[in-house]
Amino acid sequence: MIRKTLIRLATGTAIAAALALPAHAQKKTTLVIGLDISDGRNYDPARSADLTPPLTMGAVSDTLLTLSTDDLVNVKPSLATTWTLVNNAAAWRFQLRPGVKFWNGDVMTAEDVKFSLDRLVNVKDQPASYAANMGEVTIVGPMTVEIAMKNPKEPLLLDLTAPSFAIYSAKVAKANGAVSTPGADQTDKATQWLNNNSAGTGPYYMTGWERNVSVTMQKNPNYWGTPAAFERVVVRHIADGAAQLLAVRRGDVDIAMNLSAEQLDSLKGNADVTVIQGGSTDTLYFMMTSNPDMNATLAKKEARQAVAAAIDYDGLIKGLVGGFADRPPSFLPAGIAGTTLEQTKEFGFKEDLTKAKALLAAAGVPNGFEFELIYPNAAYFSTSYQLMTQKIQADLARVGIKMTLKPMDNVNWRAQFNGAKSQATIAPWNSPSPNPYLWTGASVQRVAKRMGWDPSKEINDLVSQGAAENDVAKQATIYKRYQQILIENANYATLMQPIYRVAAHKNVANVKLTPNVWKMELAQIKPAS
Amino acid sequence: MTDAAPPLLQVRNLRTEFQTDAGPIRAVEGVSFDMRPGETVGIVGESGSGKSVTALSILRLLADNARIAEGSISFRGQDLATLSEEEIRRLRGGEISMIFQDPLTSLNPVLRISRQLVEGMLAHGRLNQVEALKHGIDLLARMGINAPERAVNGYPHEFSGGMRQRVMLAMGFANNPSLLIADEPTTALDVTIQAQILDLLKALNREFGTAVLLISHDLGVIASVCERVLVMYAGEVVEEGPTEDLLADPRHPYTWALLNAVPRLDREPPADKRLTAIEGVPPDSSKPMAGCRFRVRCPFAIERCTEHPDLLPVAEGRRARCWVTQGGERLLKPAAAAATAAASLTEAGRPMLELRGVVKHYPLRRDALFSTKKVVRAVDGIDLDIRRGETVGLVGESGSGKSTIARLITRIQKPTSGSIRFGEVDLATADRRVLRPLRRRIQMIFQDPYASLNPRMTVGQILAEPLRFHRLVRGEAQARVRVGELLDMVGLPVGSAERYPHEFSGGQRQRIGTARALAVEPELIIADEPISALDVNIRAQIINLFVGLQQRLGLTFLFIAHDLAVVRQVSDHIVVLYLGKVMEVAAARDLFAEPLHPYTRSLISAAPIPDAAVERRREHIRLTGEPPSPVNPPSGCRFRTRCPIAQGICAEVEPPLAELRTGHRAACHFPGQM
Amino acid sequence: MFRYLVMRVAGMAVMAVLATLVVFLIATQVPGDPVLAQLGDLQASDPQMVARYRARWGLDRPLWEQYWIFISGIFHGDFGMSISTQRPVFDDIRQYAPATVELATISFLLSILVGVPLGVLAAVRRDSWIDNVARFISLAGVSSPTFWLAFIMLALFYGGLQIAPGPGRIDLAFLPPRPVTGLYLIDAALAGDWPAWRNVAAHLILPAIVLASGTLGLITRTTRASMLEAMTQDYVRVARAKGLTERKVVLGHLLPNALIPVVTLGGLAYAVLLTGAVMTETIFSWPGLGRYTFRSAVALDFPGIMGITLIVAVVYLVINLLTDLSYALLDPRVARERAE
Amino acid sequence: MTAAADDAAATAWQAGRHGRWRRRYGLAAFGAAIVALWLVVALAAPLIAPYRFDGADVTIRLMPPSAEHWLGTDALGRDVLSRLIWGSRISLFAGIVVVAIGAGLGVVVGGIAAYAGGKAEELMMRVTDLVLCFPPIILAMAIAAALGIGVRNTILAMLIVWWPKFARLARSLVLVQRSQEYVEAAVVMGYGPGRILFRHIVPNAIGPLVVLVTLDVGQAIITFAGLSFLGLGVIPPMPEWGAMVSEGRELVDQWWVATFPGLAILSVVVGFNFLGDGIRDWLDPKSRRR
Repeated sequence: MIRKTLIRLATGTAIAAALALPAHAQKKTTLVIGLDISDGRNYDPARSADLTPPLTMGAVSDTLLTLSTDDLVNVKPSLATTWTLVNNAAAWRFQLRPGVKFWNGDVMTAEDVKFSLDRLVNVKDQPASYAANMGEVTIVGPMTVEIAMKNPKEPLLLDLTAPSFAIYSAKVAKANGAVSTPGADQTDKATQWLNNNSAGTGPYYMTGWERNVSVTMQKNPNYWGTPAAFERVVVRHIADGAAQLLAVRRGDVDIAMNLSAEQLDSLKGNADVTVIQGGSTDTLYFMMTSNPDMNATLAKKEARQAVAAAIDYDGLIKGLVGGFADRPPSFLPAGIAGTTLEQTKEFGFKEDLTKAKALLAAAGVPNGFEFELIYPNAAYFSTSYQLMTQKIQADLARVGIKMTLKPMDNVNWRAQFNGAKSQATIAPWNSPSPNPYLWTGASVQRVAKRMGWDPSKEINDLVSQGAAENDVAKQATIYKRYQQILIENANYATLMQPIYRVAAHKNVANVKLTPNVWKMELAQIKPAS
Repeated sequence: MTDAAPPLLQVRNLRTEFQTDAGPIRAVEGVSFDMRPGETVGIVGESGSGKSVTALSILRLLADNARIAEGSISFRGQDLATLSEEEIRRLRGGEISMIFQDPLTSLNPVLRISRQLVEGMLAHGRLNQVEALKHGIDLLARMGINAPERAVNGYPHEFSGGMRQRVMLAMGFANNPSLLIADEPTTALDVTIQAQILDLLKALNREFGTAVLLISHDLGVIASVCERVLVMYAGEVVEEGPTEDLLADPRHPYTWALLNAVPRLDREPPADKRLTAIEGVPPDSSKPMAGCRFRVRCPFAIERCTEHPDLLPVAEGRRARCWVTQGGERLLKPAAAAATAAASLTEAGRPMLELRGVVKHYPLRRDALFSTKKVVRAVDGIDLDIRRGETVGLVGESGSGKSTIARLITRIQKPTSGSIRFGEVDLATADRRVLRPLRRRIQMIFQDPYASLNPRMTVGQILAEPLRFHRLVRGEAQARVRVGELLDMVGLPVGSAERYPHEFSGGQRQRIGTARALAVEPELIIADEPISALDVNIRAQIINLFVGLQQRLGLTFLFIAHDLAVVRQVSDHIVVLYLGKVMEVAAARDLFAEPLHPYTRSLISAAPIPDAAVERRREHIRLTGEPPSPVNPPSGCRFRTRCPIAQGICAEVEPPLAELRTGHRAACHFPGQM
Repeated sequence: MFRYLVMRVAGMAVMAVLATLVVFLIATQVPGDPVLAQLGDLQASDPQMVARYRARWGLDRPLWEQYWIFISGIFHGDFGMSISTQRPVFDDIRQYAPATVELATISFLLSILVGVPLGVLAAVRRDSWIDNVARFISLAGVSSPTFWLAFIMLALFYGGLQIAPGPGRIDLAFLPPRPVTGLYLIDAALAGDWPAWRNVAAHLILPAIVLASGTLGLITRTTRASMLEAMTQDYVRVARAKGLTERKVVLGHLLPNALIPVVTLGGLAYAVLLTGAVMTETIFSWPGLGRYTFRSAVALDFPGIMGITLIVAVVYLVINLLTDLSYALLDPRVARERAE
Repeated sequence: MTAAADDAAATAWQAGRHGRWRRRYGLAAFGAAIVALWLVVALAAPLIAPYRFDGADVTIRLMPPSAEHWLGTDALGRDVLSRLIWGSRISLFAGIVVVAIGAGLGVVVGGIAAYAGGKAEELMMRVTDLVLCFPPIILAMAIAAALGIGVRNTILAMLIVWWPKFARLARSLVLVQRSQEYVEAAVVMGYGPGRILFRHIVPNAIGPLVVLVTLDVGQAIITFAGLSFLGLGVIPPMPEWGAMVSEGRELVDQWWVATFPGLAILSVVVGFNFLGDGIRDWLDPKSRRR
């Protein structure tokens, strides 16, 4: 609701501005965003699992439910106006928003919802994993659908906010080769079309994607909400941060998305460019093994705790990312399921070299020990794994812990990390939706396995209880205990939860970032008055 | 010879210098001479004498680091030395043209003949493109090139050396020059081709009245063409006069030495096979010396020679730079050969080395999988005997296979077929193990004194290595003693052992190469053109060295050369090769007394003799055309395509090498009929 | 001559296939798993998902079979699907190649059009200021690391002085011209869009200079050296003795000979430019083959790597062949050898 | 007469001019000085580096050049000068090792192939053809990526790419020498192939090789730096010039981070180029003219 209000407000101002300056010949009609889109392999909601396509997919289509920028716990209506638990709390029934049209003018019906969601499941590509709890989709009426849950104890609504659950026109999709029935993984041929077009209900529609060049969007004339403020949106692929910086300075791009902390700092005092920030649910973990076969010392809890106590967390955040990151207590990001930054101060890891030395002594290695850390040779946030690990290496050296670095390509790193073949690593985490189970479940299951950790029954039970609990306050208590156990075991030390910053040229206004996967509320941006 | 005619060219006191790291070198110093229109003048001298630099100075074609430091070059009254670049350019190839030594490199390999022929005419703006091409074709025809219309469209590599020199001549005559400067125009050519070109040059001189300045190291060449000759030594003209007089009666000891160092085809060599050689090498031109520059090598030197002599008249029309002959004295003929000459050492009985049916074919690289394999028939069935103690001379033009034979006997290469019996072993098929002990007994002296010594080893190492390798010495001390002996044997100071080959002159290096061959005490020495890269005097020195060594050590020689006179000087038997086949074999005396094969006769006739009177008198047989390619030799007799007396049968039946006189064989259907 | 060509082409085909085999063997012996890298964290832990992905690229088959599929695909014009981009390798190459071809060609022209005259002038006016300039350029060209030069150029002319356009092939303000050849310069000209053409040309300047730096240096150096070599040849003296002007001597006699080694080098240089633009492309955000190759290599994307290998090997071999042929054109001696 | 022809012109022509000679040698000496300086810097790195090359002090990160940090500090607050000094070790080591081993291997393979001829030569030529039909940087990149990051692996990858050109050069040099008369003289003496190859041919062929090797060290340093730049060269925190440029390439405003390592590469490569040219002149008086 807030979002829509904002949109209205924003549009209103824009119109006012336009009216106030009728002679302004060069009214800005194109929004240009500088972004490294090299990761994007397709723009098919049923197939895309990459980082940058959600920005576009979120702008060209809507989901049944959505989330606002500041509340990651309570879902908001979008294409669905109301939703109720039915069928013994084993399914959700959604009432669709009336009068919503796809950009080509067709009216959206329950038919389209079923088609889109069925296709997501049956194409069986990566996003299907996000729909693990989504059961059968049933058309109850022309504007009513029911979605069953495979495991009613686990949440579903938050998942539905992810762009993978976008609703698009069944008719158009089918005409371009889309198949939603079982076997779609073999027969569906719509991706090619969806990469360059869209059939959704969003404020814009897609007109083209040229890999590693640009994504282009056009204003949707039939948008059900406040019409978009630009005629055209171009997402320009600019891989290089330095190039983005220069481009935004010159106004060649309106928004530069991939700037490093240093680059953003260099914009201080630049009247043409403002820096906009916004939180995220992304996190970065330092992980250590419990498997004595990998590293006998590290397998001792005290040794891991000593490592965690020797890291200069503040230095890392202040020094390498310009202070633009928070640090949640453990696996769950702040803002999810009642997790707060205060909890970090209360029971999270703290830099304490005396304690680290004591812990080392307790682990039987008072003079320190040695372990190896693998990391992918890549950039992270506004810095790189390479810099962060070197910083941590220097931190640990203060208490005699010798951490050797082993950089590798992403491919090798994945294989080693997933294959539980690392003593320690540094790994990023992001989720398609703010469903807490996506974190908690992983932390005691697959990620724990990679770190050779065998979680206790207590923590396993806490994870299950948390998932089933619908009371926000109770859930928060459960998760607090869960995090304390994680911290005690010290397999994971959360290093940061980035606060993203982008640079926006004064040409545009109302640029807002969101912790959701689509990263930026594209629909709200408008030309500067 | 009227003095009234104004000189065409008048060079006065010319000094040309080179800037080098070691300081300036005076390559030409104080050269003065005149040329009348239509006159033929020769400049003769050894390497470094300044003869080419003199020629280049006239047209100011010197290298960047050279300059005319002094003097004047007056051509039709203009001083060429002071003309502007543009003015001298207009003279070049116009009034004065020049041809050079190596026709292989003098034509631009990537441009058509037509273009190279025509551009000179166009540059002087007398003709347009069409006229120039027509004139060019006419000139080519005049120069004796067949099908000139087709030839102009060819590229230089499609022509043989002789043909290219004809093209060069056509280019030289393109603008009707009044002076042609020919810098060693025949040095790179075979003797039969040389004769053709010299004849052409003479004819052109007569026909066009073009004055010719001919630069050569070969007195014979000069004698056959020039009316007047200048002899240069160490940058100076030492003698000047009418060719005939000068050759008959040299008035400078250097001219005298040059003349006597050259073996002559018209004279029986002395029994001891020695030539009159003067010792030493020309002075280093970077260090000017006081007095007569020839003094240190001069057999006639007197006290006054420490004073620098001027070029002064010594007789009618003759000048010499010598104190000795200043009063009109003549220089004595060298002493007759000592009567002590040993008789031939040749042993009767079975030859030491017997080649039978030796064949060497080199496959050419195939350029496609299915194309027929082509071979170069370098040696195509040769029989050859060498008896202990004798010297066998192997003579032939380039492509005759003479060097290949050397490499087959020494087994640097393996024959394709045939046998090479040495002692009891067939070298043709012997493997390395069998060959190794034999290596010591057969040694080789190479053509190129610059390439045949390992530049990274001292002379001592070069000589000691074979000694140690073949276990001929024990220990370092013994090796050193033996190296000293070897150096002494070839006439080099013992101190040479510590020095590297590049510190020696060409002749000295050839001595080192000889010492290396001698180190292993061989029985047979194959000398492959050992003197062709050397100056006349040095040649004589080396020949004398060989002769002396042979007599002292009882060596057997296979002496390979293209110069008949040299071969005759040293050889007991002579084998004449043509295109991989033996044409004639005989004792040296018999061969020259009665050459039976037309090719032998032609060769003898083609070699110029440094005596203008003899040259004029003697009969000249001129072979036409060029030797065919050894890839595609003619059927029947290989010589038939150039043979003046060839008949139908010659194309069909290959004549056998038949013994026509005792010990005298020739492969000809019509022996002695020419 | 024809036979020679057939033999050369057949030999080239064998070499190209062998090259892919070599790369295939290298790539398959590496411990990493290309599929895991393509899957998200959640999916990578799902054995079914992993198996589906592996099956999709035939990675579950024996090595020889994988290679056979690749090879037999090539004969049908199918280079396979890239693992990392998830689309046909051929499409990838077709998309990235024009950018590289355009950049490499401009760099090549720059190297030749500047390098050859500069080398000639330097040789003719030895030890003059132009000779010193030529030497400085060739030295700087071969001694500066491309990646650094690119950084400096961009920082100086784009960031600092702001006289050059930034990374990429065209300014954001322009729409890329309608793709006909994929070469923006040609496409823009065909479309008659001259403002875009000028912009594209401006964008080419910095990367072309950076990319050309090495080859420009080499070509200048080689031209100079081979001119000096040719100057020592007898035919030059002969040409002067004919009374030709210095200009005719240089252009008519020296240059045709001096260009022969330059042609060999030029061919090689073009091949290097076409394939060696990784660094330049990286820094100038140039959507070309170099970066595609690098990404394929680090992602162990076999189909991508092998497709690229094949293309690159073929380009190399074809350029070699063309070089040899133009060599024959320039040097009649070679032509005859071949023809015989 | 033919070889010694052209009178004094030949020798004088070859000798070139005085001033050029001195200047050329001046450049060679300059090159040698640069190389020697860097070698000293590399060897004495622990003594002359003002700070550690590793560690991290984020409070002083990205400081511009100052009295304390002459070349400024990098993103982890490390002294750029100290890292530059330490980095010279890796760069020089990699460059020299790659060229030395590559050349050694190439000479042995190429020399033997050329001398043996026949099948062995054919095989070698085909193998080198195969390697040479890849662009070197791409092949090295692929192999380095396959082998994994690290100095040793990267050097290994470069070696695979590097040796064929030396093998070819060695082959052609040996072929040239093999037809020389002094080699024929050695054959006539009955020396074995080993003695002829290594005692006679190799010492004479080594000159051009030394020149190429010297010039090539520069190229090897650039290539290694390039691979490092792409993230394949060294394991942090070990400094390497290419990697240092890479770390600084995003930092347009902190120009010192990328500029100085690049200048270091430039200077050392220029040094090797001058030195190589100088050696060429020294070995081959003819080329003094060039």
